[in-house]
Amino acid sequence: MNIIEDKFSVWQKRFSLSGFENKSSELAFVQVPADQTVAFITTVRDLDGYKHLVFFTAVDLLEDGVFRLTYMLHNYTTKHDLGIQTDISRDSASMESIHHLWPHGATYQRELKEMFGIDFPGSPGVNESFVLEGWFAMPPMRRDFDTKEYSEATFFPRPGRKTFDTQEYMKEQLYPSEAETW
Amino acid sequence: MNDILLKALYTLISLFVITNYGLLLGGTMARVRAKVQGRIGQPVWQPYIDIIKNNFKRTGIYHGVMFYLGPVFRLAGGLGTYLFIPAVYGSVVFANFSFSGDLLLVMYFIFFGQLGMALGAGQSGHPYSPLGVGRGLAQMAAFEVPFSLSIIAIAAQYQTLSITELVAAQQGGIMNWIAFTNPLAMIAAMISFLGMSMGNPFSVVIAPQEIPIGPPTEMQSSFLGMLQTNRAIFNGAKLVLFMNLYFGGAASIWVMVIKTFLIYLYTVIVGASFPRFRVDQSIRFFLGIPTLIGIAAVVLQML
Amino acid sequence: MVDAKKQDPRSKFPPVEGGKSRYNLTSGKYMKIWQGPQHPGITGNMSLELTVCGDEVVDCKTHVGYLHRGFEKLMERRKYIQCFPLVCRICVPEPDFNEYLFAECVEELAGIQIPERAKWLRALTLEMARLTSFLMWIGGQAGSFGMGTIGQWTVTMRDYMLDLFEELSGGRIYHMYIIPGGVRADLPEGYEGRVESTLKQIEKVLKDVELALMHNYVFKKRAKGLGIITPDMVDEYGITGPNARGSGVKRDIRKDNPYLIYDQLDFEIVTETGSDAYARTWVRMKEMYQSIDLIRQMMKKMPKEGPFFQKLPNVLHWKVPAGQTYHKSECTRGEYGFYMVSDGTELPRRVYVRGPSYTHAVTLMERLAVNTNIADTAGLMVSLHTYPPEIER
Amino acid sequence: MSDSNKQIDEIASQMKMANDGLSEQDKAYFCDTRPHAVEPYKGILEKFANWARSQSLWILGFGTGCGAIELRPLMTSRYDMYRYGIQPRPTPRQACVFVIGGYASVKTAKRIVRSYEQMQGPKFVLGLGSCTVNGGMYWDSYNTINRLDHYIPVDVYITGCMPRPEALLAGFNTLKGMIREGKAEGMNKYIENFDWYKANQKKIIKDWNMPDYNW
Repeated sequence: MNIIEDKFSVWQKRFSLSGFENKSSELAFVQVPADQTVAFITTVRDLDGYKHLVFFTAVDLLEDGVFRLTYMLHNYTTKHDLGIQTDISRDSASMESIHHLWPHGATYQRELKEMFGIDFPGSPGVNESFVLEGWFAMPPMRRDFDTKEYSEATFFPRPGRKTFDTQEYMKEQLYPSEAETW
Repeated sequence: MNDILLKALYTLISLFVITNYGLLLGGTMARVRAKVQGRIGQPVWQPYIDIIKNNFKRTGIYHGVMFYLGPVFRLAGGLGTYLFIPAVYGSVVFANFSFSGDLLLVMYFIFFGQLGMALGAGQSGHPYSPLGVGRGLAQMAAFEVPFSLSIIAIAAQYQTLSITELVAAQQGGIMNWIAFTNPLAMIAAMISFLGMSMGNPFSVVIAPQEIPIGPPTEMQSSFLGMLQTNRAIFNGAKLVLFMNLYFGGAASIWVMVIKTFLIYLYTVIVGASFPRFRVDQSIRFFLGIPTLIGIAAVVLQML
Repeated sequence: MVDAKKQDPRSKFPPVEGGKSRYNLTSGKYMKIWQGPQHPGITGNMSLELTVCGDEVVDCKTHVGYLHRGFEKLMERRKYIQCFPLVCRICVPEPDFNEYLFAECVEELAGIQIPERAKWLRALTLEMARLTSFLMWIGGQAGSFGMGTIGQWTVTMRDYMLDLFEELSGGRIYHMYIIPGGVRADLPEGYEGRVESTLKQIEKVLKDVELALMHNYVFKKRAKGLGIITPDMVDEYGITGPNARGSGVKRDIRKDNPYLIYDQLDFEIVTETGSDAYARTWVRMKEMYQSIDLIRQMMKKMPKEGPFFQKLPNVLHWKVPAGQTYHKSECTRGEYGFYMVSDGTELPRRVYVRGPSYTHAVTLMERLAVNTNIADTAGLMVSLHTYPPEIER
Repeated sequence: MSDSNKQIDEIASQMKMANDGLSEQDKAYFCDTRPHAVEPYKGILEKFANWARSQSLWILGFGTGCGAIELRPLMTSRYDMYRYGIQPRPTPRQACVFVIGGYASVKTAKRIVRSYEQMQGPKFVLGLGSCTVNGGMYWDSYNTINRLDHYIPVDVYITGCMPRPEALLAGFNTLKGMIREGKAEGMNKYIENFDWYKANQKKIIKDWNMPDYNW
């Protein structure tokens, strides 16, 4: 656990890291400004042995108006996962590409472009559709996209679906005695 | 005039028997294969139902004249192969149209069906069809080599190209069979028979996991029904041919049934226990050891 | 059109840009062929867009998305306990890994400690799921080279394993057994004996498979030298699991970052050095034996008594504290991971599923398929053990 | 409901239907005549044909969803569907039963429609799993269809998630009975309501770049 904190102080000298969260001996998260992210990733990949890109995804923080990107890297020598996080603005979201570091980064970027509308200029095939085909609505993983509304408008819901308030229904039907405690 | 009519009647009987025999054999072998795999398997009469169903399909697509003619050529190839082989030795009904040079004609007809199919499959326009046809023709050219060498060896041995005479020469005991008088020729031919029957490991033409399912991809409805009928006849004809050439022919129809069943069983067992070669590996295989065995058989005859 | 000769055919990046091949298709030399989604040689529902020159594949592009259900979006509008029956649907051959990782993430965020016996029961189902998935896979690998017999044997054995799952959890395919807080049920009476007899049967069949497949001349001819993954490609492409171990790279999360009770078990990481499809098949064969051994060890070492479920607060308005976490485990295909973000409400903020096939089926397959024979693409695809739903989720 | 009905009418009225989604070059490759309903034979002949059809069901080998995983045990020695004359075929031209293995995403639905139209009649559809009935688990998903019978005619639904192989066999038996009684006329239903089906399909498949007539 100390090793990673030592490393963090070393990184702190070169990059303006804004946050550090040490979850366990196997996992830590670092907050990096957007313009330094790719430089930071290259550094930890080449100098600190975080050679394996585990995944790359985004979280839509609608309230703050940002996308939080998470690059999860793994170090096979210390067996440590490092999540590198950066916030980018939600409108006209764009980010530097990492396809030159890992070829499968291009796939992740293709997916993010399609699902969140985050652009990665220069990434190969980023504008091609990945899983959706003929999608003309808002990128579906954005927080303000309502999947239920879209589904009801587009597909044909079979009439007869009833919705119960789960708690009330359980209380009445299933476990009258246990509904409060369970 | 009566002779011709009688001959026509005999031919029809012979065809009827071989078609039904081929279908039942196919159904039985599907069950044998299922037993190897630990299943019960389909009913023996399933091929009949399949053919009936395919012929009762309500719609059918055609892609042009050659597409119509492809299955017809294939059926012609099957019929041609069978009709020049004497199915049962000494029988008037099952003598078919055997004559003194029929072996060469039969070898030609084995090729003919596939060529006809190539035209039909080519016009269907599906990319997998020409791939399958290309594979089929390439492999056929390869397995014809050991088979032809084997035929040359036995033709040199018995100084004849007539199947009837070859069968006649093998009568009178198991040791007179070509399988024992010329074992090298038999081995070369039986290996190429595996390729001819298109079972594993030489099932490169209809390779469902690679090119589903090769030439007949676009064939449906009655076209497919015709191909299935042909497969029964063609299978029966090939089995009868190999029985005649190497295993002493058959003096009665029951002997024929037993012998052809065993020959077919051999291909099925091999098929159930091997994966499939790639087409280039298959060609290299046939041009390797089987061809050498065939050459050895020919050379032994020349010494 | 770029001249094909000048460009390295084994480019790292998607070969077909904007739906256009970099080869001149009108020249008549090349042909574009789609394998899938309706194609018996393709695993699951996905497709390969191949450009072939004769029998040789010169370009390959993977198309996924035929199974996209939007799990991650659906989970954003379901309560934690409602997500639990949903997550197992992500991966059909071994759904338990989804359940386990989801439960593990929720437990960490909510700060729940699960009883010791629950850990053993979880590890037991995970190992059984691994065996089940491998049994299905070996049938697919043999089937992709045209040998249906192996699949007939092993899929039946898989069915016997599913019977055990059914007895344990009530579900054949989707077990919904590992619930946040523990597991749903204890082992039934006499379960151990039934597991043992099934394992014996499986061992017998595996011996047959080894004889009929691994020592088969034709299979060796087909699989040797197919789809070579060099050790330096492992990091570059993010390869995990048996695909990496087939290249001699010793990586196994069960050993490297032991989860549940794997540190109390006695096993070695299986590696092979052949780097090709044949070596990967051996790795998986040996891992099947290893799984059988591990199940036996667990049955022996497991505490016989004890609670298997930690009572949760009322799950209907259960608020999980804000936070984020990532958990991973070694499934049959490689590193399977769940990344979960909670914002302190009743609904998860974001659940991201990291499937190993994501890189294996797309980037790696696009690279390995180049210069292979068109007959081998199905076998190559299966030898990477890809499973589409975890790519698109 | 009325809104979406209006939308369908709108799409239907706008449809020209002569493969207008295709480029001029591609149009030459595809048929542009409407399908015609085929009258069944009369009397004993149709009965015989129906018996043969019911005894030889060829499944299209297209695993459209996770339900396909239960087709494997069905094909292998535990359940062995070959006993009942059911076997898989790799090409839609030769198959006559289409087993929709559960949920169909929009991208797959496009392929389902195409494969279904390429099959030769009479053809039958088995909807597998709750998700083909009403969307099942994924009823609110933006990418999976809710009711399969709005896009292709379905003969038998098998509910469950996932349905067991025994349930599948029971479904096949029901289908056999329906065929023998001459009730499985899904193909003619599709042809008679062709415009309605096409409008429904075009409502979800927004980039319609395939021919309208796939036969």
